[in-house]
Order: sequence, then C-alpha cells, then structure tokens
Amino acid sequence: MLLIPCPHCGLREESEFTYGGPCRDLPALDGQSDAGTWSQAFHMGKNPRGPLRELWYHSSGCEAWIEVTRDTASHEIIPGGQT
Amino acid sequence: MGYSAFSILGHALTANKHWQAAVGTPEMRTSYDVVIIGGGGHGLATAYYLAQEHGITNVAVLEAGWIGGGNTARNTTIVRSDYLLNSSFRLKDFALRLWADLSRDLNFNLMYEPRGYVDLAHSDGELEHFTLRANAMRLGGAEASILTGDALQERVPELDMASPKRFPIAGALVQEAGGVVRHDAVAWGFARKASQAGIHVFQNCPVTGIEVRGGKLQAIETPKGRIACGKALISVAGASTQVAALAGLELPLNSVNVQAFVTEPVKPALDTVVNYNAGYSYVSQTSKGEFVLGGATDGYSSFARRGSFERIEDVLARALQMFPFLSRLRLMRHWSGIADIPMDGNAILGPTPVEGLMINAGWGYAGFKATPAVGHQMAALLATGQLPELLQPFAYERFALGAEQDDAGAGPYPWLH
Amino acid sequence: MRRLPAGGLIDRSQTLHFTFDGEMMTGHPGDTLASALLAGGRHLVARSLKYHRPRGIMSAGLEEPSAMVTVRDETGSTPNLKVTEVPLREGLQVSSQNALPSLEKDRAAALGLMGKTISAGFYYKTFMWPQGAWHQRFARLIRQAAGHGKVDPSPDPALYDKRRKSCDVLVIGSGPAGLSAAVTAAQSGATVILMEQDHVLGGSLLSSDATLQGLSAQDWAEDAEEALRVLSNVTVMPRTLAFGQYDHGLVQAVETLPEGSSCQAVFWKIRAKRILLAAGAIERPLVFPGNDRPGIMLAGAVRSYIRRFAVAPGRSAVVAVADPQERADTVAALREAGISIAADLPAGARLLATQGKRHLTGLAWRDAQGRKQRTPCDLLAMSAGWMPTAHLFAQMGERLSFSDQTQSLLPPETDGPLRPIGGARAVLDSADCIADGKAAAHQAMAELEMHKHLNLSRPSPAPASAEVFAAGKGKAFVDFQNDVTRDDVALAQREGYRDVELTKRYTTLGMGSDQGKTSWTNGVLEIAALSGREAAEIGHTTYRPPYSPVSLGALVGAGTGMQMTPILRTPFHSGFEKLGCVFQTSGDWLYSRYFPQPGETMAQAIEREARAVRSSLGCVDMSTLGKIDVQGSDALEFLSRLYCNNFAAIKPGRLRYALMLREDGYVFDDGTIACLGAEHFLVTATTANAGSVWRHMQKCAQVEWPELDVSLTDVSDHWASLAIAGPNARKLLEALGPDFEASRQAFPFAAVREGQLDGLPARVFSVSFSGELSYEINVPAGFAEALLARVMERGAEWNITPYGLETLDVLRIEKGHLSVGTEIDGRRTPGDLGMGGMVSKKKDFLGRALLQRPGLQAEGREQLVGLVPEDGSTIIPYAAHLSDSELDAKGCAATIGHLTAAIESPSLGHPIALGFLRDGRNRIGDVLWAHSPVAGASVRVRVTAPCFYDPEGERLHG
Amino acid sequence: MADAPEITRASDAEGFLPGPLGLRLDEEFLPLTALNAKPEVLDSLLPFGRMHQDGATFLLRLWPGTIWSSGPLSAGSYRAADIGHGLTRFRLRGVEALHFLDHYTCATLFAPHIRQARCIRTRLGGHDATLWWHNTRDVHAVVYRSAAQSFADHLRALALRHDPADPSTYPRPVNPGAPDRRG
Repeated sequence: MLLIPCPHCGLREESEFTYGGPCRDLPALDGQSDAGTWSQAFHMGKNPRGPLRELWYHSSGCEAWIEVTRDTASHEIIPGGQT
Repeated sequence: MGYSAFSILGHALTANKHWQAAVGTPEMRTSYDVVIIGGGGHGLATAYYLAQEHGITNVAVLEAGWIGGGNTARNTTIVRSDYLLNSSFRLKDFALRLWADLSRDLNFNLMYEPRGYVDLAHSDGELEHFTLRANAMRLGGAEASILTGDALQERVPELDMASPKRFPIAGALVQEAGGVVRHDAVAWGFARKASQAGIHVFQNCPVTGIEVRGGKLQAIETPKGRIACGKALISVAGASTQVAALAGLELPLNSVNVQAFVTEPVKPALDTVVNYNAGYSYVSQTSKGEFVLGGATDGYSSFARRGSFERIEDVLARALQMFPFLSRLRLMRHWSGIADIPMDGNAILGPTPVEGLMINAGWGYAGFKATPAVGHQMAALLATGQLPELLQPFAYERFALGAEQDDAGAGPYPWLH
Repeated sequence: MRRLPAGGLIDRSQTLHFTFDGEMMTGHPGDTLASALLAGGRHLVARSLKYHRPRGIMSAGLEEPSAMVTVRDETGSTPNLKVTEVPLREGLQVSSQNALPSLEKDRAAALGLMGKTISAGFYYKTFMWPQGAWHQRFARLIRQAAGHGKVDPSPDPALYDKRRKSCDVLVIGSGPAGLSAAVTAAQSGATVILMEQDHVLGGSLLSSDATLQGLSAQDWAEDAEEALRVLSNVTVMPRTLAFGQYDHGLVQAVETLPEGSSCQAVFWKIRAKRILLAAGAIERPLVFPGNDRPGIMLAGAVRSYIRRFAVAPGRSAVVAVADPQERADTVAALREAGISIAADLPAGARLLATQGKRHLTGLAWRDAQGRKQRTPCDLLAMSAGWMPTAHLFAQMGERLSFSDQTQSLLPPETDGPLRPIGGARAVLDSADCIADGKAAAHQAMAELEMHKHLNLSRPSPAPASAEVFAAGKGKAFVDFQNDVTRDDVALAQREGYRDVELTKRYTTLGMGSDQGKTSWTNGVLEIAALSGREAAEIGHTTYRPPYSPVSLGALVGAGTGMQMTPILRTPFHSGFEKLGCVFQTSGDWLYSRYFPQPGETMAQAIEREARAVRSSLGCVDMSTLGKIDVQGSDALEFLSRLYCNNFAAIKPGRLRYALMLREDGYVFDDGTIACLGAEHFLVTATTANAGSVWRHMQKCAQVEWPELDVSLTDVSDHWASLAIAGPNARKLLEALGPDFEASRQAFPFAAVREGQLDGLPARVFSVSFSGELSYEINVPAGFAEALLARVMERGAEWNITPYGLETLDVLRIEKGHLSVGTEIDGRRTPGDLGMGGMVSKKKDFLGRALLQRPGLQAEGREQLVGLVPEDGSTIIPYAAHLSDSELDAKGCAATIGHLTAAIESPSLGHPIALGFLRDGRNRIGDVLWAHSPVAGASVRVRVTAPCFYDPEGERLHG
Repeated sequence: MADAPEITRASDAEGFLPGPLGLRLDEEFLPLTALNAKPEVLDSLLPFGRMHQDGATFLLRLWPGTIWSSGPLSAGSYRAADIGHGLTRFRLRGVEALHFLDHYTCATLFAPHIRQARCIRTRLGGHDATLWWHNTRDVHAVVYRSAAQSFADHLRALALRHDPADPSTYPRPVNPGAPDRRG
C-alpha cells in the first residue's frame, strides 16, 4: 500500500487515488500529427525498472491529477521528481 | 532412464543414490543454432519442441535465476480456453488439448486435472455475454456450457448461491476441460526432456547484451561468455522491456504487479475452479490441500514483486461471497508476479524488426495456460522461419497498424486489463 | 497429573474444562492448549502429513511444526490451529487431525514401511499411465491423504472488523528488548503502540531465571508493563500478531479479541514512522534419526512449560543442548521440576536413534570417545542454537546473510523504517536485550527529532556455541510438518534441484503452515553440507507475509454479504418501491428493472410497458447517467477537443448527440451536450462510463490543456432525471407546466429549456433513447418524490406506465441505438457503429490521429447491422454467431460476426436482432446463419439496416 | 402554486447507531454551491485545506480550484454550480464520534495539520467522504447522495463491532504529566 505525496493534501494512502499511467509527451492536437508519430508516442516504451514519471488522480481527496516520480522496483517515491 | 512406478521401486532399493540430474550444468559453447532467453515454462517448452518436432538440439536456454522461478512459479495453475476473440481462443484451446497428453510425452507427471472451470456471471446481461463466449468456443470445436439455477448448484455444490450477496449469481460459463496443472512440474518436465535431447540449460545466467548489426542478430552476451547465434527468442515475461532494450527494441507494454495467495492445507473441500466476475476472484484447491486464490493486477507499473494488501482483501471478500466457509481458514502465504501487459492486453508473438530475434511477451497474468501451445508454435517459427497462422494476430506491429486484439475491450491502459 | 504443585503464571483458583478427542481434560486460565495437554500427560497429539508418524508438542510458540488440531467453539470449528497458539477457554472441543481410525491406531502409519519409494518428488515420476489416470484415480487418493484438518462447511457467524491506527513508534514483541524500547520511546513523548502476539506480555522473560536490575525477570517485566499502563500516549495490544510489513512503514496485524467481545478478531493497519521488531529468536532443533517422536522438545520450550505453566513435560530427561550456559539453565529448570537427568550429552556426542512408538522411551548415542550408549528417557530437551525472528524485516526484499559466527541468518544493519532489535538480531542475553531496546528507541527518537542523539552502543549478536552434536544414518527430519528428511534434501541436490528455491519446491521443505520456522536454518546447513558449498553461498528463499497464518474472516472485516462494496440508489428508489418495482444490481447501481402487475412475469411486464410507451405514455428513471457542468470562455473549445463530432455552431437552448473517442481512435462513450449559455454546457455520459469520463475530463482540463479557461463540476447526483416518453409526452409536459411553452415550435427535438413544472424548478431536455417523443425532466434530487407523484397523478389521463431498464433496452434495440457493453464494447470505430459521417473533418480532437491507422480504416471491418428471421417469425437465439456456412459434422462453423442483442419486438410483432457483421453494410439483404450451439438453434436471418422502427424519426417530433 | 416542496431525505439515518458507543447519526440537508476559479483567485477567499464559518456563511476549500459554499455568497470572480441536492450531509454525534471514524478513514484524522484544520476529504469504507468538525463530538460527514443509504448502513455495521471495554477504541484519560502528543 503506497503512500502517495499529494501536493495539496500531503501523504495519502494509495486507495484514495486512481492510477493515470506513465506521463507521455503526446503530440499537440494541431491537426498535423499523423498516426505513426502518435502511435510511437502513445504505445511505445515508458516501462522502466526504476524512476518513472506517472499520473495519479486523487479521486477520494482534492480531485486533482498529480504527477509523481516513483521507482517502479522499490516503490520509493522520489521527491521533486527528477529522473 | 524413464520415470515409472518400477523405476521408483528399483531406485528405492539402492537408497535413491543413482537418480540422474534432471537438469545438468553443461559447458557453454561459443555458438548455438538457437538461443532462448528465459528459462520459464514458455522458454523451456520452446526448447523441448525444437528438439521433439524439428530435431534441432544445438540450443541454449539462458535463465537469469532458477528454472521456472518467474511467473511459472507464481501463477494460480489454472488452464482454460474460454475466450471470445477467435485469436485468443484458438491458441489457448490448442494448449488445452496439448496439456492432456503432455505428462506422457514428457514422462513427467504434470498433474493435469480437468476439474472444470466455472466462470460466474452476476446479471442476465452478463450471462448473455458469457453465452456469446460459450457459443464462440463451441463453434471453434471446444466444449462449453451455460449453467444456471439448480444445474449450477449441482455442478458446484460448495457454491453459496442462496444467501443475499452484493452481486447475485445469475449463472456460469463452464468449461469441463479447464482445470489445474502443477506449475513447477511444467518447467521441470520440459527442462528434463530438453536436457536429455542435448539442449543446454544455463541457470543464474542473465543476458547482459544483444549484438545487432545491420538490423540482424549477431550474438548474445552473458557472464558465462559470448554466444554467436543467428536466431534467438526473448521469453522473459515481466522483464521483456529491459531485455528487448538490449537489442534496441521498444515494446508497447507495462509491467504490473499481480498477487496470489494460499490458505493452510485442508482436506478436499472444493473440486472445481470457480471465478467471481464482479472484480476477479478465482479460487481452486491444490492437490496438496491449500486453497489458492488470485485476482486482478495492482493497477500501476511495478517490478517490485510486491503489491498492496488491499488487492488480497478484495479477492477474499469476493471469495467469501462464493464460499462463506473460507472465512474459517487462514492465510498461509501471499506472493506476487510481474505481469507484462500490452496496450490491448494480449500477447506479442513472432518476429521483431531485428532479423532473427523473435519475441514472446505480453502474456500478463494469462500466460501459464498457453505454455505448450506457445512453445510448439514458437519452435515452428524458429525452426522454419514461417510465421504460424495461430501466431499471426499477435504481431509486434499491430498497434501501429491498428489491429489490436483486445479481449476485454478495456483499451490502451495496461493497468486496467 | 504433571502439574507442578506451585508456581507458573496460571490462575489455580479457576479450573477450565475441555475435551481432546472426546477425553475430558482440565487446565487453568493462563494455560495454552499445549500446556494443558502436557499437564494432563497427553503428548501424542497429531500424525505427520506424509508418513503419518506419531507427533507430540515440540515447542511453546508459533514455530510449532507438528502439533496442529481442530478446535470447536460456539462459532463452529477451525482446523490447523497450533496447540501452542490457542489460549485455553472453557468448553473447547479439541480433536486431532489426519488420523483414521484414531490417533493411537492410524492405518496410514503403514506408509512408513514404504520407505524410500515415497521420498521427495515421487509423484512426479509415476501415476502417468494410462492417460487421464492421474485425474480419474490417483489424484483423488493423493488429495484425501493431503491436507491436515477439515473445513467446517457451515457459514461463520463471528463478526470481524478492519481498522487503521498510526503512531510514531510501533514496537513488535514484548520481551526484554520490546518492553525496554517501548518504555524508552513512550517516556520521551512519542505515541507508541506495543504489540504482543501472546495473551500476556514478557516474552522470554516469563521463563527466565535471570536477575535484571536487581529484580527477577518476571518482576522486571511487570514493572515495565506498569510504566506503560500509566502513560496516555501508549496503546498496549496483547493477542495481536503483526503478520506483515508493507510499503512505506505499514505493518498489518490481526488482534484476537477475548471471549464475549463484539468481534472475534480485528485486522489492524498500522502506519508508524519507526518500527522496532523485537520478535525474539526461534530455537533450532537437532537433525538426527528419529528426532520427531513425542517427548522430544526444544530446550527453551521445556523451560517455559516448567517455569511459566508449572508443568513437568516428562519424568526422566536427556539434555542435548549445544550452548553451555543454556544447557546449565535447562538442567536447573529440570531439577526445579523434580525431573531426573538421565543424561547430559557432552559436546561431540553422536545421536544415533530414538526408541518408543507413541512416546519417546530412549535415546541411542555415541559419546565423544565413540562408545555406544543407550539411555532410557521420556523427555529430550534439544537445542542447536537460536535463529533471529527477522521475518518481518526480510519480507520487504532485503536479504539476510548467513553468519558463521552466530550460525544463523542475520539481518544487516539498516536505517529503514523497520529495524530488528534484541533476539531478532541475535542478541540473546536478557540484559543485552534491554540495552539494545533502549539504544534503538533513542536512535529512533533522535531521528524523529524528539530526543537529542545519545549514540548509545548496540550490543553485538551472540556467537553460536562451538560445541555441536553429530548424527547417525537414518530418517532424520529437517522439516517436521512436511516430513522432509535429510535424504530428501540429498535427493533434490542429486537430481539437479540445487538452487535453494528449487530444493524447497521439489521437497516441499518449509512450505507447511509453519513456513519452515524450525527447519530453514537446518535446511540451508544441510544443502551446504550435501553440495559441498559454504552456508553463506546458499542464500535463503523469499520471506513472504504472513509471519504466521491469519484468519481470512478478519482480513475481510465488515465487507461481507450486501456490505462488500458500496451500492448506489437513485433518488426515485423509494418512490419506485411503492410502485412495486423489481430492482437489479449492475455494477455500482441498484436500478429499476421492471414494474410487474400482480401475477405478471417479467416478459409480460416488459411487453405491456413497451406497448404503453409506443402507444401512449411511460416514464423511466435516467438518473444514473453521468452529468458534468462545464463552464468557461474555453468551454466549447474544451468539448470540441474531447468529442469527435462537430457542434461548433451549437446555440443556447440546443442539444447535440456526441461521440467521445479514446486516444487510440476507438469509441469510448456517447452522450449529449446541452448548451445552457455561450460559456455554459451540461454534458451527459453513460452510466457505465460516468466515473471514467469524469476522470478523463479532469485529466484533459488539468494536465493536457491547462491553458484552457474551463471549470468542471460533477452534478450527476444533484439532478434526478425522469424521462416521460410516448405520443402523449408533450401533453403531459404542458399539463405539468402551463407556462412552460412546451409547444413543438418553442421546444423542438434536441433542445433544453429551464422553468417551473408544477412548482418544481426543472431543466428539461427533449432527447430520446426509445425513439418516441420524449422529455428528460431534471429536478434537484430532493424533489424526485414530488416530481414522480405529480407525473403519475397528471399522467393518469394518458394511462402513464412506469417502465424499467429492461423495457428501455427493448425500445432502444428496436431503434438500433447503442448501449455500452454490447455495441460500445471498447473495440469499435465510429464507422463500425454507422457513425463515420459524424466524425469531423475540420477540427483536431482526441483520437483523430490514431483513428487514421490502416486497420481502423480498412474495408471489411465488422459493422453494426440489423437482422430479422428469414421466415419472419422464428426466434433468433440471443448471443448467436453469424456465419455464411451451416454447422459441419462436428457442430463447428467459421464465424463472420456475432449478435449484440436479440428480442421478440413488441412494437413490430416479430423477432429482431442487432449485431456486428464483417463488411455488414455491403451485405444488407443477404441471408446468413445465426448459430447458437448453447441454445441448440441455427436460424436463417436476413441482414437489414440497424433501425427497425420509425427509421425517418418522425415520432421524435410528436 | 404550492410553496417549495419538502426535500425528501436520501437515507433512513435518524437517532442512535446500534452497539455500545452511544453514537447518533442524523441526516440534515445542507444547501451547497460549488465555486470554481483559478486556485490563486480562491486563495484570497480561503486557503486550501481550510474551512471558514462566519454566521450563516460556511466555506470549505478541499480542492485547489473549488470552494464549497453554504449560505449567502460574497461577490467574487468565480463560476457557481448548485450541488446541494447531490450531496447528503450526516451528523455523527457522541463522545467517540471522531475517534470512531478515525479507525476507518484512509487518512488519519488526528494528524497534526488535520487536527488543526478540522476538515478533510478522504475515503471511508469505499465511500468518498468529506468531513469537518468544530469539536470532536459532533462531526459533519458528506457523501454523494446516491451512496447515502449505503454509507449509513455501513456505519451501523461498524458501530456493532465495538466494545466499551476495548481499550484500543477510545482515548484514555490524559496523565497530567504526559506531554501533549496524544495518539
């Protein structure tokens, strides 16, 4: 049971959150990007055994989407989120 | 030296001194025809079928830990093929047919027990969807039935259908050929037969590098030495991303923790395998007497082989809805596996952009049931270079092409499958 | 009777009665089942799992490998309880397990004669012939022999609970180290929880004759407990087993409540900043032939039964204790109990064999000079040393390392949240433990900035005794519960199962309910000796929670029956109950299914309800839809990026159907967008996707497009929504609100108006799922009952009929409308659903790019079609698959699609179905097969367009 | 036209919960409006994680971009959305009230910053619950209206499972000398 640092509410239990998956830098909705660029950005990678920038939604708290950097092997949450 | 009641008697007279090692400690050659990365059930099955079906024995299996120590040792031993998508159903049904004869083929008792797999539906609407699945199975040549009311109660007398529960039991899809197989024995049985055929199985031998030049596989590096080879298979489940990266390959999957647990062993009290579908909880009793239970994943990327205990509480709460007497038993041990789940929840099988390098990944927490079929088909691909029809729907490129195989329709969110 | 005349922490003024296999026995409060059995002279309590060898009580704690029984009390019977972990209670009915016909005469004991034929892994090497034999014959036999106790099939009436608590310092274990740490931390102001799995505090102090700070061990323990009792920042929790350590300083435990409590057990989740593991150490048995007979006990257990429980576990004892100091203490204890010392084995003695069928009668051994001795005795106190109970520490994955100095697996120094102290890091002397507890507590307090750093020194782990015993040839048990012998470990090494994890799985060493507490150190030493490797090289298997088995009932707590997960009710629930509604659970909701008249079946009710809506007037609850209030200058831009169809020109008062795609281009959800003002919209989502759409919208607003000025509010529960549908719907609306301007011109289809309806503030949407003229009347949820009453009252003129979601489903199928789960099943593109035309070509939106992938634009994809029976009347079986060919001899057929719905249409008078068909829209008019082997039916069907009823949609305008 | 109709309650919660702890659970309608604006705008009205009661006006800010407001609204550049009917306000009263809830909430109600703010949004028995209290014996608990009956039934089941004699369930008398750090 992770303790997730919500920037607003402080450290809270994992069961108050809903997982949003790894952060992905998706192409902007500018009508230009094609399927190939999108598929590479959206489908591939982002499965490190180590620090991962990811999104959590504080569904039972402040209802904010927060970004966390967590080591996927030790579950240690890295403050400040440098990777 | 075969295994049989007679060989047991003979060896007992000589205090079991002369049993041969099932898996030896061979010397590593500098090149092999085929290198299989990953000594779990899938990798060892592929090795066995390379020798058995194609006479290819200049093969090395490289296992980072101990054989069968990954997801093969961590699943809840259930085998079945009750899938709606034709692609998933045909591959897993082929496996179910192979399980029936495998103990004899391997001369190793895998303890395949077709006790029946009972998948509970909790509303008429859900039962209608299960009927779709049962019909797909029947039309594909497998046996499946829909049971409701008294017929279901007779089939699973231990199931509590009467008392008020959060999600009532409307009926079930039943696959009688589904059941359980002793998971450890699968790895050992394949390893022993492959070793007897001259295939080299190396334990405590992680892969540290994959040499690719000109888009073509050249060699595999290990702490025990460099192996030149033209053909290799990546079959490492939860570590797929990390091993594929050694060859410069990206994969469309996330590794997610999935938990299972057992109770203390008791006398037989449940003969079938039963799954609760309002949030998974699959329950069966091993031949050693423990109830083994499992559920869905922990729902976030993880390699820690450790998860939140709340998942176990969810699985238990649902198990008690089905079998209230379980509340008297006690939890003996819980563990985790690393489920590599692709963006459509289905496996990634076949060639990769690197010539000669094949991939068997993305089985998530549904790979054990398919072990012999994956081994058989992957061996055919490695031996002949032709992509078998059963593997074609699971191509590496299917996400770029838009040909996903999404059984549950849960979408491009691995942690939801 | 073996009860000593005086002493022991038992209440001799009270006698408790219990039965063991029907035999009446007695004990006192303070006894465990084990001490009471031994007091009654009963040693044989169980039969071993595989060889059915007679087994007694070897230990005095949770490490007990063999003495497991079934205990029946007022709540029913519980199997596999260790006699050492059950506090004695009045009226317990205890029975032995796994022995037929009786404990004394167990037929299966004959298995012992099969000797080496049933050694480790034999079942992998046989039972393979003929095919299927394992399942049909052998498995049944093996399963009957396996497992210990039986499960009581009756439901468990006991109540359980699940609670949370947090504190600064959690101390696990109340021996010398635990008590000292708890007192130190508490007195410097930390909030402290002291947890002890026994029902009294003190741990090893309860059977120690040491003098500590001038006091006897028991008095020192009492003083420490009193010091804690007076402090308000301390919670002492006896009978509480800390069974697992989890991420970020979470320890989970199960507290067994005393008799007569409102709960049988409470499952605790404790968050602590620092956790001090003072769980002590477990004594290591000797491995020698016949080391498993009743009467062979760990030396520490012998001392405990004598000093804590005032029980003499035998009359004449052999002492085989490696450590000289412990040997002397054991001899002293035996003398205190008047037990004669038959032999005090010198270092280097070789234990050859034991005699005695159901109880130890003698030991054969060789002394240091090699002379053979035969010593009659009925008690053997053995000890090869101590193993730190660092399980909770190791559960988080950090490895323990084998120390040659202590001859045990030691935890490394650590600064993590949980730290072993005292016996758990092999500090064995009581005084050293007190010092270790104090120093560790100070260190923790200093780290929490609640105390200045004192850097008190920590006593070092106690070296193991250099003196060891040797063993002869023969069946020497390494794991008592699973009957794993030294020869089994040798066989595993020989057959290639050399890794410690493979040895464990092949032999089942350490896989019993004691999880190898008394067998793993011996296991590692045996593997090392047999394979010629150093013990430190062998490593150890993974430590997994729970430390000791915990009740599944406690782990579920109050989440049973209807309370398993929250259930949601709509604002019309009680109103509908009065109208005789039948409800159905689906997902989170309890929703209205149908409204039977007396004596009506569901099918008849549905047919009546559907006819009423088509011909006159009905009302249905739509409150479960997700409703999101969207405001802001960029509200329209926000929605246009989220939904794939074009509604840029929407005006206040107008409403549009809208389709939302996932990032990968497949359809996610559908709903409506109502424009309430230039910068104000009300968006609906389907019931099934309401939660995920809300989170998806919040993610887009907060993370993907923070630059947009938009505010979202979930108002799903604020509005009760009752749809009135049918040709007379407008008349009812006008009756409800004379000044509401419900005329066709003022309030056309696909519009939204706000106003007063019969005194209720309402917002009405002219939108239709059933295909009839329909208005969804939304009022604040508190006025739902009032609205329903007025609608039923005024609607009577048109014989208004309340209908449920079964009928709504029939009506929407007749219209070919989509439903989540059947048509919107997460695998369809807009084109597949016949909505390709809606997808905007002018704007970009979520899913646009990946929708362009070749597979999603390919010809021949499965498309939504309608189907009718070729002969116009045969029932189309639901959940059938579509095929161009009839069934072959084996009943198989290649399929090209499947049905998503199939009903007898009340409005059209014949069966209709919806389904996906490969290249469907190009096959309108074709005739195919619909196969349902489950229904035993194959029906010829003709492909039609999906909408069967009022395809032009005139009825919508009324 | 009839005057505004009476608002029907969402649950049958009224009076004492079963079990020995002597807790009352009553449902009392609370008109609420959600005020949405950029966080920095709302900061001037009320900092995050705080509540404010002044006469009939009650403000609660447990969301960066939203304030719940009850009673007369002060002017301000925010967007309002009425949410009062979508939320059910319970009042749990009794000596153990806050301590009883603290056993079951995901977040600790006695953490220093929570004890000071006296308001929190967390999860209790699978329900999203917004809690605030002026003293620990009278706690306001707000859940979604559709879950109100389920929440009330759940509190009843939990209250049954307590013993007056169980020391771990209620705060012990404070030892005069003990430092003010009650767990």
